[in-house]
Amino acid sequence: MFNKILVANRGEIAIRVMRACKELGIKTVAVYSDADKNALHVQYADEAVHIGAASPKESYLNADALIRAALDSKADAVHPGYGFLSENASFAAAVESAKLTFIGPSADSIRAMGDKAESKIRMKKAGVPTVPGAEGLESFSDFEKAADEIGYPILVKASAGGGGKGMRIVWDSDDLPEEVDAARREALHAFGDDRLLIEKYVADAHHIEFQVFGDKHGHLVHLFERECSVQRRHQKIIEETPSPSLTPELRKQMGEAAIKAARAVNYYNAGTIEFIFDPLLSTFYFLEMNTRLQVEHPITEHATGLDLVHWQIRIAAGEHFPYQQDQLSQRGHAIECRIYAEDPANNFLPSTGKLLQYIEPRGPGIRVDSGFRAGDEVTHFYDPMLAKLIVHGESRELAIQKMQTALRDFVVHGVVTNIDFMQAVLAHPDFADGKVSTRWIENNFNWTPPVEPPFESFIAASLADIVVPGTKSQVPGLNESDPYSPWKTPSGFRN
Amino acid sequence: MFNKILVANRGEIAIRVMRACKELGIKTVAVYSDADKNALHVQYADEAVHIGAASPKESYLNADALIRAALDSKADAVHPGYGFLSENASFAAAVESAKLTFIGPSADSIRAMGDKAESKIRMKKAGVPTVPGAEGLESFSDFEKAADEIGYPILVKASAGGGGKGMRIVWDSDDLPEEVDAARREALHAFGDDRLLIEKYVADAHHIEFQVFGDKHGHLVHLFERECSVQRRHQKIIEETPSPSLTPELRKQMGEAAIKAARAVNYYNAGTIEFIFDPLLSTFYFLEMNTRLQVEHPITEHATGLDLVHWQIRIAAGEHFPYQQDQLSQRGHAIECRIYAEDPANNFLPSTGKLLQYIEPRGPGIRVDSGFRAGDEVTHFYDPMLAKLIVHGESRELAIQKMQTALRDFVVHGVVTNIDFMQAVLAHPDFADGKVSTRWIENNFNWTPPVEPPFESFIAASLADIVVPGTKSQVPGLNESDPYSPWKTPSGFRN
Amino acid sequence: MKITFDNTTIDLVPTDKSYRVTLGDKTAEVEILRAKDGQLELLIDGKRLTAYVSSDGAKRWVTVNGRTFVLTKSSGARKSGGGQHHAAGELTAPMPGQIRAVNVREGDAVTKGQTLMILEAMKMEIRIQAPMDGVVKSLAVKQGQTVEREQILVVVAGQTSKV
Amino acid sequence: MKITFDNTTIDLVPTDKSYRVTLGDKTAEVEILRAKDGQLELLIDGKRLTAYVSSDGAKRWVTVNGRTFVLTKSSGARKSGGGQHHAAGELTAPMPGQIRAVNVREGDAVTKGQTLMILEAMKMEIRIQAPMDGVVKSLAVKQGQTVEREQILVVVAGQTSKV
Repeated sequence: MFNKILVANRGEIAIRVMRACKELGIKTVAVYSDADKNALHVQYADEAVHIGAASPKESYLNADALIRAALDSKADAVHPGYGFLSENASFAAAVESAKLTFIGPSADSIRAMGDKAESKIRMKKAGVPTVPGAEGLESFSDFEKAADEIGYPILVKASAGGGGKGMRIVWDSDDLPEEVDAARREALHAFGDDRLLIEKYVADAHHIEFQVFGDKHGHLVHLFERECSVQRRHQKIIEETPSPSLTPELRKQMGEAAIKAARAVNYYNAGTIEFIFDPLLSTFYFLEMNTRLQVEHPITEHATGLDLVHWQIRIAAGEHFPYQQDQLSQRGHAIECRIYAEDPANNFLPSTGKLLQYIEPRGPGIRVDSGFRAGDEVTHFYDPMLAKLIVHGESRELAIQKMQTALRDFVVHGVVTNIDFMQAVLAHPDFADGKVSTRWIENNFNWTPPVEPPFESFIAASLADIVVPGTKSQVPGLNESDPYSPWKTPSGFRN
Repeated sequence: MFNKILVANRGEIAIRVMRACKELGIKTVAVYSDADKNALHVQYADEAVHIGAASPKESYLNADALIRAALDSKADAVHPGYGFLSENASFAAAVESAKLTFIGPSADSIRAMGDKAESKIRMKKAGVPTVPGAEGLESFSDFEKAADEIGYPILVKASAGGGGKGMRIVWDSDDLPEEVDAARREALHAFGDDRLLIEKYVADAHHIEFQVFGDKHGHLVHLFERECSVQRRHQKIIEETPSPSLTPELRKQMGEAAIKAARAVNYYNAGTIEFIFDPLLSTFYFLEMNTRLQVEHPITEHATGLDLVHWQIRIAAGEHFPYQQDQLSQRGHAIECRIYAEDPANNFLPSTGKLLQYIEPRGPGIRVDSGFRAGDEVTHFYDPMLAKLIVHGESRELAIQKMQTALRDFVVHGVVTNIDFMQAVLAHPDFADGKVSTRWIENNFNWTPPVEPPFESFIAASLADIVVPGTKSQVPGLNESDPYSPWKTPSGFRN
Repeated sequence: MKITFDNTTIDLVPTDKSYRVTLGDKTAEVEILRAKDGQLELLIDGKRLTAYVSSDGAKRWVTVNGRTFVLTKSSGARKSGGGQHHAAGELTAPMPGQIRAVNVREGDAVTKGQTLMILEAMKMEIRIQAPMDGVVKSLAVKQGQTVEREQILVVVAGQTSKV
Repeated sequence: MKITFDNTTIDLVPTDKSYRVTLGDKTAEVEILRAKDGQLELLIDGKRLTAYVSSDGAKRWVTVNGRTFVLTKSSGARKSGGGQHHAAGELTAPMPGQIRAVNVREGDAVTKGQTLMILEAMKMEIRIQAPMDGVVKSLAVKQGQTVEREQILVVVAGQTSKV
């Protein structure tokens, strides 16, 4: 087993990985940029190494700095988390070249699946169903021709991409030039690679993905599905398992297809096979493979009772994964809501600022993975996800009720969040019926925040302005508009 | 289903029950004594009713005040929690007489099991194995004679009792008078009933209990065992499930005996059959039944995936419990540590004071049920349990590691706690081997706190005294012994 | 005393042990049970409410019954903050970021919805679009420039003012 | 500057951007990375440490590496608190509670370990036992009386002083 692991990431996932390390008795090294000097993930580590400026390119995407930090701190393995360099084959290879263990799949597996075009060709060969589309397009006329053949609407995607970045739906040939240009720019900026591919856009599709897990000795299983159809701007915001769309028969077929896909690239460690699922025809297509731990891995942990990060580490250290497929099962129902600092009333634009209050819900069956605490600054440098709120209940209905209760107890001041929006989605009959497709928010869900704040909010705001905190209310001298500023009291050491 | 439930309790269990109510869409009413005006359970409720003075007799044990509060607030059911009036048959009967639903078993079941002497006779009749002993003793010479017959050591127990109160081990006939008197006084004070019984004291016994659950339609199952052998002063401090002592065959036999015991008193709702288990002979004896929700119910929730409080409420409302015995199973390993405000170095005497800091551990697989927050006062009026720390892992080994990590992250200042003591127990080879019996702490575990605090603690204490909080360190003028008191800054509204 | 938030004026009258709070035709008796660390425990006409309040200049973040609102205090000594009070046609940065592309020049005629520039922030591209048909009156930024939240980017004059 | 806790004196010497902290023959270079809400982030000889410190009169509650210690500051303007500095034979209440029973009278000869009185607190009975063979010099409380923590209950004079 490893003695010390460097976590090449930040925020909630860095903390998640470090917790697993501590439980396994492994020392941890955090890395941080200028912006993260006081971040929670830095505090949580045994050691911390400064790796560069706030901009990701100069820090969390700087492979050389990360590997140097690992070597200097005498770490023997690197966990990449998700995002940043987690799906970068060159980074994985460079880590291994430096005689460090990369906690993830082989560089070859990453490379094979990282290129969306190449991976599609491989999957077709391996007999995994794929979406009709075209790869290897160069000139604009190539795009035009291929799109006409497939038929609009089409999807333009970054070959190197993931997470919705560099992805555009094109409804009409008139929009193709601008969208291809935009996708290229985003792709280049996000992945340093501007190659694109196009695909048939499946309307009303569900996004259902399968977690796979393999060890270095050729044993490979799936850990069932996650339904991730609630999306805005092509990014998941609510995930759940089991999927309300799947029958046991479909689950079996898709699980087998997932294993086939992973086996085709000699996969080991944690990975996710994403499928597009057409609920009308009950057909599914391979979409892409994420060759890393997924943001939404906690719901699989609750459903299966396994700790995926523990197993990532143990497998990277050469252990055998001990469970056979028929020993694995799903229990209860788990849901995750991604709490973002963003404004749903304003096209989900990210919101930045200082967290004036930040109170997470607590209770049985509630888990919060987060990298923030009150007083922290939410900056524009990084992903605006504040926290993942995960609940687990006996049934889907109870899990939804638990999530609704937990969201009510989540207090965030200082940045606008999607909490109220999440409540509206969870309360919608389409969600209750499991009928939400990936474009449902865009097409079917008309949410507006309340026009008039309730009386209670005005009562609380006005009383807070005149009350001395920590005491019973005292009536201040009249006619003073702002007699004291309780808000400006410095928050000192506790007494 | 109920519209509104009054929770006739305080602290963590009141909050636990109210959370379940909120998830089921039921309004909640808290009750509070003078000492609990600002307690967390009061804040958590939709409504709160003041019921009397701080002394339990005048508030949480005052049945009339509780029932009046329920009627006044138009609640339609009462959840008693554990402790206080939860096992008081008269209270259950009075609740039902007031046309309210008592969320628990029938008054008859409570009465039958509440008297330790009577219940033992019933169990013998029902064919459940019981410990050799004597009931219905009156004069002191009765006690003397019975004790001599059974043979020392013997256990003196309150007939009406539970939770170790009024319980004494007597090793020698010389000690019998004083111990009988003490047990009588404690029993009278705690339960208003000074009847005692005596039993053979089984050395090196394990305490293994089975959770039972029944609905009002005669369906009764068990939800497996909890091993609760780590005890101090006859009170459980660490519980786990599955028990490291049981084979599948023993688990089956004991589960069947538990159902037999519960069926003998027509039991419904949640209950616990406690057994004394002799690991040398692999024999087990019925000890007593707790006719209420148990403190340690969370570990059963993690192992079975069921929410026991939800089901208590649903069963009280007349629902059928839907699972058959063969549909229920245990998964993973769960451990609970009871975090007490007490001093293990000083005979576990309770510690009172203001919680200067109170930071609970967080993370996957960690659950904390508590009724305190920073700034709260721990008083001598009520039980000194601060929190229940519950972890769930894939295996016993991983659960122990998770608990150790979680305990390290639990910070409590202002009262002495048993956290360091818990760490020492968890790290002991006997605990790892599952060899801890109920008197192990007393007989085999010699714990002393460290004599010399580490250098780091002096560094932190001295620097904290000279640093202005919220800023980078500034060197204060020399020769000032106490230049400012950062500790005395009032903690105001956040800004 | 009177306090105004967002053009809504609340009247607070201290009574025996509580406040009478009035907003238009609504009135409530409010007792403050506890006020600590940005949390208020209130008894509003006998019903308990936990409210969370934070202050950020003139802004008040308020959470009641699981929902969060931002109110802006408009009376008192404090000036109202930067805010949204821009003239029509003044397009400001919705968040801090960097200008990726500028597609127009001063004097260009533009149509409603046309992408005038692209702001990059948090690894996303955000289109700054013309709010109406008109003419680019002034360009306040150029490509590559870093901008702050609410910084003016471009001013579009509507067609009616195009004389 | 020097600060003393529990007879242990710590010497702090400010250096360029940190402190040199000395305790006996141990010395460390300590940089304070952050100090907020009772938490200190320290860099001790290059190693990170999160410490939690609370103040309660002269007492300091300190948590480092998952363990909590109580130190008592003995220099400075503050007087040391009530504390444990009682003469031998003075038995004090270990916690607040009520006297359930008093088993001895003034002048009674008692033996080490003998139960002198019973204090009831938190629903438990706590025996107050003679710390040595001797005589009950004075009884400070009677049955039914409520007592505070550290309140003197009974004084036992040792046999050597029994003249």
